[in-house]
Amino acid sequence: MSKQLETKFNEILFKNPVVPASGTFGFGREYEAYYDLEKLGGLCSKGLTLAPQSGNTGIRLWETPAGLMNSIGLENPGIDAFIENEWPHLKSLDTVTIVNVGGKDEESYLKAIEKLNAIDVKLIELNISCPNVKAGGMAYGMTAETAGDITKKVVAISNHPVMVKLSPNGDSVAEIAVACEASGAQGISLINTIQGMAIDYKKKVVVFDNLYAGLSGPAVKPIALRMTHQVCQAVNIPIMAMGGISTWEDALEFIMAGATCIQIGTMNFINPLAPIEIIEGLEVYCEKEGLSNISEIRGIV
Amino acid sequence: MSKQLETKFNEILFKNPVVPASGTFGFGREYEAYYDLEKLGGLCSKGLTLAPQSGNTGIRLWETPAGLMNSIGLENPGIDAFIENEWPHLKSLDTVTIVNVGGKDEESYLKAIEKLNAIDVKLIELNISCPNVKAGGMAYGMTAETAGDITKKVVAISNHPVMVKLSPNGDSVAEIAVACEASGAQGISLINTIQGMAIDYKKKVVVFDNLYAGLSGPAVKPIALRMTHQVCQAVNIPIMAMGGISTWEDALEFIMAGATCIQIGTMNFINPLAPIEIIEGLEVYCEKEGLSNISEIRGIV
Amino acid sequence: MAIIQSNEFVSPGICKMTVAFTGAVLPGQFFMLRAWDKDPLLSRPISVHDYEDGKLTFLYQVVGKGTEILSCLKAQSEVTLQGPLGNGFPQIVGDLCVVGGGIGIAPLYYLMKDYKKKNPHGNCRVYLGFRDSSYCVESFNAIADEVNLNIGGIITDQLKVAASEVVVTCGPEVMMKSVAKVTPAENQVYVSMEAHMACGIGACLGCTCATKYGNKKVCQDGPVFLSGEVFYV
Amino acid sequence: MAIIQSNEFVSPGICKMTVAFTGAVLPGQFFMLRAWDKDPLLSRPISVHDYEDGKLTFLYQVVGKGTEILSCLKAQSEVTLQGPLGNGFPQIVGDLCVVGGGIGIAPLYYLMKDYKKKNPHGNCRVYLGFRDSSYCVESFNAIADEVNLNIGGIITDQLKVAASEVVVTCGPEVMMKSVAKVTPAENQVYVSMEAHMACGIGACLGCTCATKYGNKKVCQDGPVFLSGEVFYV
Ligand SMILES: Cc1cc2nc3c(=O)[nH]c(=O)nc-3n(C[C@H](O)[C@H](O)[C@H](O)COP(=O)(O)OP(=O)(O)OC[C@H]3O[C@@H](n4cnc5c(N)ncnc54)[C@H](O)[C@@H]3O)c2cc1C
Ligand SMILES: Cc1cc2nc3c(=O)[nH]c(=O)nc-3n(C[C@H](O)[C@H](O)[C@H](O)COP(=O)(O)OP(=O)(O)OC[C@H]3O[C@@H](n4cnc5c(N)ncnc54)[C@H](O)[C@@H]3O)c2cc1C
Ligand SMILES: Cc1cc2nc3c(=O)[nH]c(=O)nc-3n(C[C@H](O)[C@H](O)[C@H](O)COP(=O)(O)O)c2cc1C
Ligand SMILES: Cc1cc2nc3c(=O)[nH]c(=O)nc-3n(C[C@H](O)[C@H](O)[C@H](O)COP(=O)(O)O)c2cc1C
Ligand code: FES
Ligand code: FES
Repeated sequence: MSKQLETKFNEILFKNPVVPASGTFGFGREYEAYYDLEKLGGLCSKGLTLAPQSGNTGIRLWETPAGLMNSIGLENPGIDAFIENEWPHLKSLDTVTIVNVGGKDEESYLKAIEKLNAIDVKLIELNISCPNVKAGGMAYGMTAETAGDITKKVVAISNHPVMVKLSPNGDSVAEIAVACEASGAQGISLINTIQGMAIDYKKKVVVFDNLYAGLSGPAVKPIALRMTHQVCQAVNIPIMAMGGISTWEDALEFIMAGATCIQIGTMNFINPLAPIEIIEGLEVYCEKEGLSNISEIRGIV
Repeated sequence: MSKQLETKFNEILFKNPVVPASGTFGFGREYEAYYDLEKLGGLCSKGLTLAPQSGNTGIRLWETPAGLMNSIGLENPGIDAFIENEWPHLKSLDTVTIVNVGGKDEESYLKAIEKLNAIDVKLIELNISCPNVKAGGMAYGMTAETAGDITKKVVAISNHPVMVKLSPNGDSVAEIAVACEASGAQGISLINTIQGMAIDYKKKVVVFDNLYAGLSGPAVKPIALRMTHQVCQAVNIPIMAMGGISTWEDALEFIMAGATCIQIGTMNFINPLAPIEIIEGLEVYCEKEGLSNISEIRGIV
Repeated sequence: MAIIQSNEFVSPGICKMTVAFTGAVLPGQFFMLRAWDKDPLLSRPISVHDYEDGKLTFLYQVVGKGTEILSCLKAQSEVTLQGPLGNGFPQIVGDLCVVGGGIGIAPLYYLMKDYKKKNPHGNCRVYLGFRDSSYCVESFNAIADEVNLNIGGIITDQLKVAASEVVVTCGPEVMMKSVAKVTPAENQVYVSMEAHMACGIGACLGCTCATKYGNKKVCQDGPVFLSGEVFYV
Repeated sequence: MAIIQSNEFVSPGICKMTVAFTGAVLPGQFFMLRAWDKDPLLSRPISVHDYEDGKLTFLYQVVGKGTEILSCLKAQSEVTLQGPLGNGFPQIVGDLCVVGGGIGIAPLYYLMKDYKKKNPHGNCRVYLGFRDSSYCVESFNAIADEVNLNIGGIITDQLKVAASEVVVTCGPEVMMKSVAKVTPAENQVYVSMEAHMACGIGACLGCTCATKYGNKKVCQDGPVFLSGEVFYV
């Protein structure tokens, strides 16, 4: 493999900047039938919480024009089960495993982080932005103050670097990012899903038991790209950007806007090979443009 | 025409709740080749400012998945030219003409409103949410405080009822709506376009001279519907909702979420007959459901 | 990518598509199909209706945009397949009684055929219920030992399950529930569940179904479940 | 909705579509075309290449998703047309000199044909420039009094305009600009402009073009302008 896509996210070396996004990739196993996970720059775990969660009731998925709404509600086996059942396999892979952590209050965040201190995770993605459950932490992600506050506490006890995943649903993302940086965050990821609503007009009811749900997919790309650009202009820590990326061209645009790595979410469902095709597309691009490393076009616009 | 779609927006009687949105319908003339404008519930003028404006330079339109980005920048002939050239025709129509007003500062808003006091407008749409120019007033639309402040001043001098058009790009729309209501707004319209960004990766440049631009069209519908629902829950004044409505089913969902009227924007470009088809679809729906008036399903979810 | 060999309406709103495919395919499994770019966004889960000699057949009802596009595809054009996915029906031990409602009959044909092949002396009885008009009944007639047809009525009014039979049902959830209810507790009843799906492979947790033993994924742990597992309340 | 009579590639990447249409259509006008639901979202502006006896012809280059979909449409299928739109070329008084670059030749054929019909004794000279390979040259040959072909070079190197001629040019903006530049100031030069369009009818202000006389809408006030009006700086 060529080194043109090698990317450093602070001290962490990614083979390439492409990372499947939390909640869209399980713990990777399902995609092993499609390709070798070690081809990926990294991968991000399903959002984990201290205790197991069974997620939301009712319809969890709804299609919209070029978008997908989900109300999974952070169904997950809990940190302990993750460490026992999934971590040994993930650890054995030669790719960067990122662990995504949600919480319902300060205590549950901190306890989860403490447990993760016991294992050799390269990067934590602190999810303060899941719109689908209280335990998703979106309440923390809505203002710079609350986001900065939880970040500071988590960073203080974490043995691992912490990247904070921002919500597009609250105050200015740039302000929130600045607060997270000031509180010691080593990176920012964005965007989580955008809060939306669906109504089943035939049944005259709201589609989701949880009233609102999170919108992702190509529909949100222009918004995600704008927020990525705003945050890249505002902070000096590296950004892992996502939101509607479906082709290598999309990925490139986020990198041109300043992102260090990019994540692929919804597109995994549409084409399980999407991350690999994006990696290949970026490789060909570097070749054609004569770039010795993709970083040469980072932040170019 | 049947009365099933007759809708009262405060004291103003609309034949039906369907209104082409500001900036997507010129001053109506272009669509007269396609249908009789008097079939519409109302229509909304292009955003007007005190002085004529030539709008933004460079590319003004960019397609995204199920969406359209625009950076028109409030190109308009100014209030005086509007009153002279367009108003006589609009006034003669048996439909509710709404005049959309933007401004760059308090003075320009207030002067524009004063000039409109001279003509017999039924409803003013106060645009504090155009993301594409300073003069679009988005700065006013970002916080409850600034929105409430300008609303109060405008309402104080306006002879006509004022509906405030909210931005989806700032603080919680519900909070802003509450502030506008408290400041005397007689209605709320939402959403204006969502700020997004486009990059031309081939040219390695930002597409729009103005950096960011406004996203509209089907892609934004879930977000617009959620915001409409939030605002309808928060205030008691009527709501005129929009954002990605492309069929009568979409229109119905916004009404079920609590909207009194709905506006059709981008869809006018895709199918010039869209508003008429939506009116017809809603009529058939009322018939089939045995509703004596569409209001019976308003806010049903 | 698979090449479509034929794709035709067999009844108003009901289409049958045959594509070239090789590999192991179990009755009750499904594929994710797409033949469009981003509108609609997701692929559509469709069960295996028949599989033989490199020919895979789907039977599907046109209900919305995705199935509409599928129904317009011409022979020789391409469709993107992902699969086979899901667990499929178990090996049936004993006699077989299948109960299908509407388009729910789709996966039952291949099941029955496969059962008859593996159990030449086994008995296979079929109940098919339709709202307005029936389709594909001849193909069931050709293989089953008994076919009961019901149009416009309630299929479970007729249903009588023998002690030797394993029951397999697919159709509207209310129908499957009532099949489970009228079947003696001693008989095993397998149901094929539906859910809105995004990934189809167990990664998104969008198709979760609450069961007696906790959440299960319809796409990966199912779509086939023992009725007692999913209809437990 | 219009029925497609034929739709075929006439050269790699260049397609010609004929549809049934009746009504008045001027050379230089265009239609908004679509044959898809929401992906892409907008219709695509395509100029009239020819119009005769209820047959409307488009000549278009496949450059992206929209034109790709158009190029796959089969005869007898439907395409949605909105138009004719725009001002079209003016009535030419005097002789005619047309200068087309690449797919910019599309609207010039109907213009030339129409001119020859109305001015049987008028002189019509044609310059056609292509980057790699030429197309549709025969059809120009059949009508024009003189055709100059240039492949891979710069067309304006050859261009010589007579005092009696009105110049009409369509192609890349740089080409049109240099046509305007090398043409004596006494000759009128008309150019056909392009812009990203949403509505095509003057309602969105998305296609605005700055002119000597202020903003003009390419779709409604154009696409044809006097060169001095748009290339004024
Ligand atoms: C495992 C599995 C196997 C299936 N096998 C078959 C089959 O063999 N033949 C067949 O005709 N259908 C089958 N279905 C149902 C089929 O997937 C849906 O009818 C199809 O996805 C509808 O897509 P559409 O775009 O045409 O309609 P849409 O416009 O997407 O939807 C039309 C209606 O169908 C509902 N719907 C959408 N997706 C699903 C879904 N995944 N499950 C249930 N309802 C849905 C929508 O809520 C809506 O009411 C199966 C579903 C599953 C989960
Ligand atoms: C009045 C007018 C008449 C035209 N007549 C013809 C014609 O007769 N034959 C022909 O082949 N083409 C013509 N065009 C250009 C044609 O409209 C575009 O090539 C087409 O819209 C591209 O659509 P797409 O989906 O295939 O490509 P996209 O993927 O949308 O775009 C491919 C490339 O084309 C650019 N593009 C998109 N839309 C336009 C546009 N409206 N104008 C210029 N560039 C655009 C994009 O920026 C991109 O670089 C005309 C354009 C206008 C404005
Ligand atoms: C089904 C689904 C589940 C998700 N679960 C999580 C999660 O557990 N934790 C999290 O931080 N983000 C979660 N997300 C958000 C994605 O990681 C990503 O931020 C979002 O989908 C935007 O990217 P995309 O447009 O590429 O999908 C989920 C998204 C989807 C569609
Ligand atoms: C080309 C264009 C121009 C617009 N101009 C204005 C404007 O002048 N004033 C305004 O308040 N909104 C303007 N809007 C916003 C629309 O009125 C509407 O709020 C938005 O497009 C969302 O609705 P839609 O998704 O149905 O298009 C414009 C939108 C578009 C696409
Ligand atoms: S559809 Fe994604 S887990 Fe079942
Ligand atoms: S394309 Fe809308 S004004 Fe020209």
